[in-house]
Amino acid sequence: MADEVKSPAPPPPPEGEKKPTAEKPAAAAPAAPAKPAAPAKPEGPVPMPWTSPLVEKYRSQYGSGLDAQTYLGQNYFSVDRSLIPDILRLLRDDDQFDYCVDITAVHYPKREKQFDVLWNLYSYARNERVRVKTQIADGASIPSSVSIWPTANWLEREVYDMFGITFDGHPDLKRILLPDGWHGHPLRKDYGILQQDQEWVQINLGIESGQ
Amino acid sequence: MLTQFMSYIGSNLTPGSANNQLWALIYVFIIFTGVSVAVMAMNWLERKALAHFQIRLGPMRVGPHGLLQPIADAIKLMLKEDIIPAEADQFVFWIAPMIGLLAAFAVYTVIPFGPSQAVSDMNIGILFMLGVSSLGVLGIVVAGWASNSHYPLIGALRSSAQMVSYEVAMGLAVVSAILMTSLNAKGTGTLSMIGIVQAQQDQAIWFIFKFFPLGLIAFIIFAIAMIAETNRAPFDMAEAESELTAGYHTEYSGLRWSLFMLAEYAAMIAVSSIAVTLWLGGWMRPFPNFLQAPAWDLTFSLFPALTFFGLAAIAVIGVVRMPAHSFFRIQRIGLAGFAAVLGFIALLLLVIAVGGRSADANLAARFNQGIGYVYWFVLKVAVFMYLFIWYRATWPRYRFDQLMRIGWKVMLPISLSVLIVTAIVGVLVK
Amino acid sequence: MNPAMNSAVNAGMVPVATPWFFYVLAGLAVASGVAVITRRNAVHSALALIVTLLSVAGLYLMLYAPFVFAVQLFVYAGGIMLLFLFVIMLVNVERSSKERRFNRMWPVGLAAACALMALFVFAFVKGKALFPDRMISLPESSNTEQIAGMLYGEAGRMGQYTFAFEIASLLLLVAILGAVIMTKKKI
Amino acid sequence: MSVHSNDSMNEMSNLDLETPEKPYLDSNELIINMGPQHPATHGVLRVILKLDGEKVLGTECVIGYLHRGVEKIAENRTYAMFNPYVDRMDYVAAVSNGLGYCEAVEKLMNVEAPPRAKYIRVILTELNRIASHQLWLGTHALDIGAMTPLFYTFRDREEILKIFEKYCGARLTTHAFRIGGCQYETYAGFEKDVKNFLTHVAPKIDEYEALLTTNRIWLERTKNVGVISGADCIALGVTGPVLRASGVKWDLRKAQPYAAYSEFDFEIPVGTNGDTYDRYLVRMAEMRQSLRIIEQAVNGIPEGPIMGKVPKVIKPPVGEIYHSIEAPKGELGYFIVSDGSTQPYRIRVRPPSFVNLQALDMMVRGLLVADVIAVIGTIDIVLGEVDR
Repeated sequence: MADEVKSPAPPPPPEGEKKPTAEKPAAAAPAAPAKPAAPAKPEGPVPMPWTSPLVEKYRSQYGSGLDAQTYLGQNYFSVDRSLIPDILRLLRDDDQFDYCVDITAVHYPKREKQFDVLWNLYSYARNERVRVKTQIADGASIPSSVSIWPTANWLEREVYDMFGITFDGHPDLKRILLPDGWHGHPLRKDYGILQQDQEWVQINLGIESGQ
Repeated sequence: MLTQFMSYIGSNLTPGSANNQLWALIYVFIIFTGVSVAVMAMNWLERKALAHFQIRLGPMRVGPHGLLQPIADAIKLMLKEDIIPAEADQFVFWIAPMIGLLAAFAVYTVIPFGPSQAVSDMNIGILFMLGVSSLGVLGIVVAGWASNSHYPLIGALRSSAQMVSYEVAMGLAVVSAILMTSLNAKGTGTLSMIGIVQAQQDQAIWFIFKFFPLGLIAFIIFAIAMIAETNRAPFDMAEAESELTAGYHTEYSGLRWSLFMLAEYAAMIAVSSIAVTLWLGGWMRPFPNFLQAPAWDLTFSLFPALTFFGLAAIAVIGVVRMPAHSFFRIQRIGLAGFAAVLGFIALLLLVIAVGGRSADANLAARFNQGIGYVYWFVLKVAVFMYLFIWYRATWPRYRFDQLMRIGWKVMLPISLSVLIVTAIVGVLVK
Repeated sequence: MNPAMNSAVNAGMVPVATPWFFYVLAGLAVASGVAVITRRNAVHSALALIVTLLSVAGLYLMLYAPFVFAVQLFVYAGGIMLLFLFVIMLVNVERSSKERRFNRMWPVGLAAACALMALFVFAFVKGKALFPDRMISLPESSNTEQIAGMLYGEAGRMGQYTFAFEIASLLLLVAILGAVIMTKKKI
Repeated sequence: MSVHSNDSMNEMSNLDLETPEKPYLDSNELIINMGPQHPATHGVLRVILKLDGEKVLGTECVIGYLHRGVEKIAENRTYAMFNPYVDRMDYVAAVSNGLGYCEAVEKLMNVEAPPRAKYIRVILTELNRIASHQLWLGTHALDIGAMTPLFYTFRDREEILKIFEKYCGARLTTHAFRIGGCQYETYAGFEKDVKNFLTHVAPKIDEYEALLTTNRIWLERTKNVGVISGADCIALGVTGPVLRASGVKWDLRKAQPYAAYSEFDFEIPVGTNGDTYDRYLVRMAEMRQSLRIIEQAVNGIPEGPIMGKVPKVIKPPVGEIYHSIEAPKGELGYFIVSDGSTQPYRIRVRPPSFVNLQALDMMVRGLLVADVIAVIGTIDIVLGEVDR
């Protein structure tokens, strides 16, 4: 143990993110033009197509359902909802994205498909991050990835709790941070910051209002 | 009444043996008060010592250096609302702390503070002690059950399993000490607490050093088992604060809770007394058989006075070192008064020690002797009390299965083999 | 030594208020014995049983049998009753207290109790000679030694009950081993 | 067991309750509610334990008692206004939280903090890592029954908090960094204070180890308790010292260096068994490594500005960014979606405690109640971060 602790040498190559597209130049280069433009409605860096053998492989397999882009050196796939369980499983099994960092969602109420659901993945072997995005409509469900990464369990529960997105095949999909009987999903844009479930508060806490 | 009172004075028998009920009552009263005061002092001492182990000051506000803290605590606990949970079994909940307290205090009837400084010298003294102290666990178990809550119940279960397991090792260690008492001309041992100490005196050796490693091993077994028996760290499974919130007394509050505390500390003093009696020569001063000259007698009889002088000196240092601020005026006066009381007691003891040095049977001499006995006994017990605090400050808590494993797989075989080897050696020596 | 005290010693351990103690202890034993079988709650019954055992222990002490008293305290009240409580606490007391206490077996029980009572009375009447009016008072101090002598023998001689005692301890050992084996699921 | 009614258990769902008709002499499971008020659940964690005697058959964590809706608040605050809020998540490592947030926003705006600011950030963050580990050690030891280390670690943590206080006026929720750099220049004597701390604390770490590392009871309580393999850690997304104690040599400071970490020489301590004891050793070694980093940083701290070129009104371009740092507890990530306005459109915090806590069930199954306490302590959760 003691020897283990003392031994140096980090096994994963640092700066691995450079592999697909060089991050530092990408981050530094647009910085220069972005600055002067900042006062006058900045455009900032724009997402650029992401090219790598990985993308080619998936594109040849799935074709139009998949779009790969890179922004500020961070890569992401925008995929069609129908591809979701397959592509996640392939990313883990074939491409060693064995660590599901995070699952979250973003609400765009004006869009037809209101929700972006995001999987933030990391590969220990490649030291590389990738995000997988998909759009779903309000009320639509999405396949659960608990069978792919056990860690998705609580993360999906939190997404369900906060956005009301249901995950098919989740072993125990229920609220995690809010109480079980709560109505409403607070991270939706139509849920006001002062809003609360008055009925729940009155029944369970015995007070008029939690504000 | 008066004759009964006067007749006992100067006797060298215990009130029980002298069949003097009045003095027995007086002794009971003295012991009850003494133990209660000792528990309070222990409470203060534990908080202070523990605090200093842990680089903090401990109680400092109530009285000089928190000296009045136990009194404040006692008053607070007495005035506190006494809550009985609605779902609890009222009667059992009410009676549980009494059982514990009764068992803890009943033991003191046979503890020999001196050859005649005990309520009674039962010829089954040590058995009585073990028997009654084993009743104490009933209070804990019943309290845990009556609270009708999960944590107390688990605490009670743990505690009952623990007590039963450690009582075995403890009993075997005690038996090996009792075996040693039979190494006399008559060939019969004794179970009497006073008899055990006298046997050590006759054999001119503390049983801890008898048959060298054997007595020591038995003593160590007992010393470990007694921590487990009193539910103290690192064996405080039954009230493991971080696991079971407070174990069996989670639901208790106020006076009832304080009774549990009183019982716990009283039991600690009681088991320490057993250890002192069985292995450390009880009331005997160091080397009573070798340093017998009157000069030595005088030297040792000065110890109580010196101890109190020392305490008074510490108090005086406290007075001197107290910051010169009007806020501390009352505290300084109080501490000075305390120092004066201690000094006065020391002077009194000095007078008695010097006045009672003639070996003839006058009252002062007997009184002086009695003080010596009680002093050395209490001093030895105090060492154990300090060890209890030390253990608590140093060690993490054992896990329950580890505790049971140690009890059954380590302590029991060792104590059994020590017992057998002691018996064999005892026969061979004869 | 003081003459007054000497006389007290010579008077020979006169117990205080003996009949009073006896009746209190006997009454307590009977009352708590009744409570043992009438309480609905098993824990209450167990506590009452402890009181019974303690009163009986007190009676032993009055009979100058301090060793038996201590063993009663140590083994029964302290050890066995603790295990009783341990088991009872694991049993669902709620349910047992709701159940009907006296089921159809009660006439049999009553008959058995009457028969036992009759046996006691018969033995008492028939064997009155065996029960002297006064106890043979053993000197208190040597009681334990005498028991030891009976059980283990003295001065190299086998005691009266040594063999029986050893057989009993062997039986207990067998019982313990049996219990251990039975609780071990896989042997 | 014979405890009568217990209504609080009705909400149990996936831990199947005992059958209603009990056998007369039964030994059915005992269900215990550990928390939310419990001395050893480090705040308001509630763990429902299904026990067979004292053996744990299953657990369910009920969290959210400290949920303050930090992510919702973020959407209603400007970027700069939200900065103090992140301190309240993992309040024992507030500096790390602030570093992660500031760097994420900087990355989104494509600015970079000047080197001096980066060095100050590294020094404070590593100090905070030591403080966090010290607090962990104290409470973990207290959970296992050793009272004394708590006070020793708090004594030394105090020195760190004093440096924080001198630097930015706050001890716990420091709000030490600003987007684009640091607001405050180091105070006069900062370097001396830090160097004093370095010489002062190194022997103190030995002191903690003297109390615990070879203590028999400590070894019995921690060895082979709460074992989790490296593969399980990865599958469960567990990061930080827990992952490293299971033998996976992965530290974001090395794998994807941020701030100025690429300039320092330090090692990643790893364990072999993935048990509670290894996690303890790894954290102790990490404290020493942090001292090394601080020493290098404080000796090599460059001169220069401490604030990058950041506009007064922070208005990142439309886009999204994920940035994560190695917080004391594991990977702390911020996912920020900007719609080009002054307020973030969405901020998602990837909390290490929350994800690591998920491994509790796997780690404690088959162990005893006392081990649950030890394992909760060893995961090192802060409920402020779990619940956000």
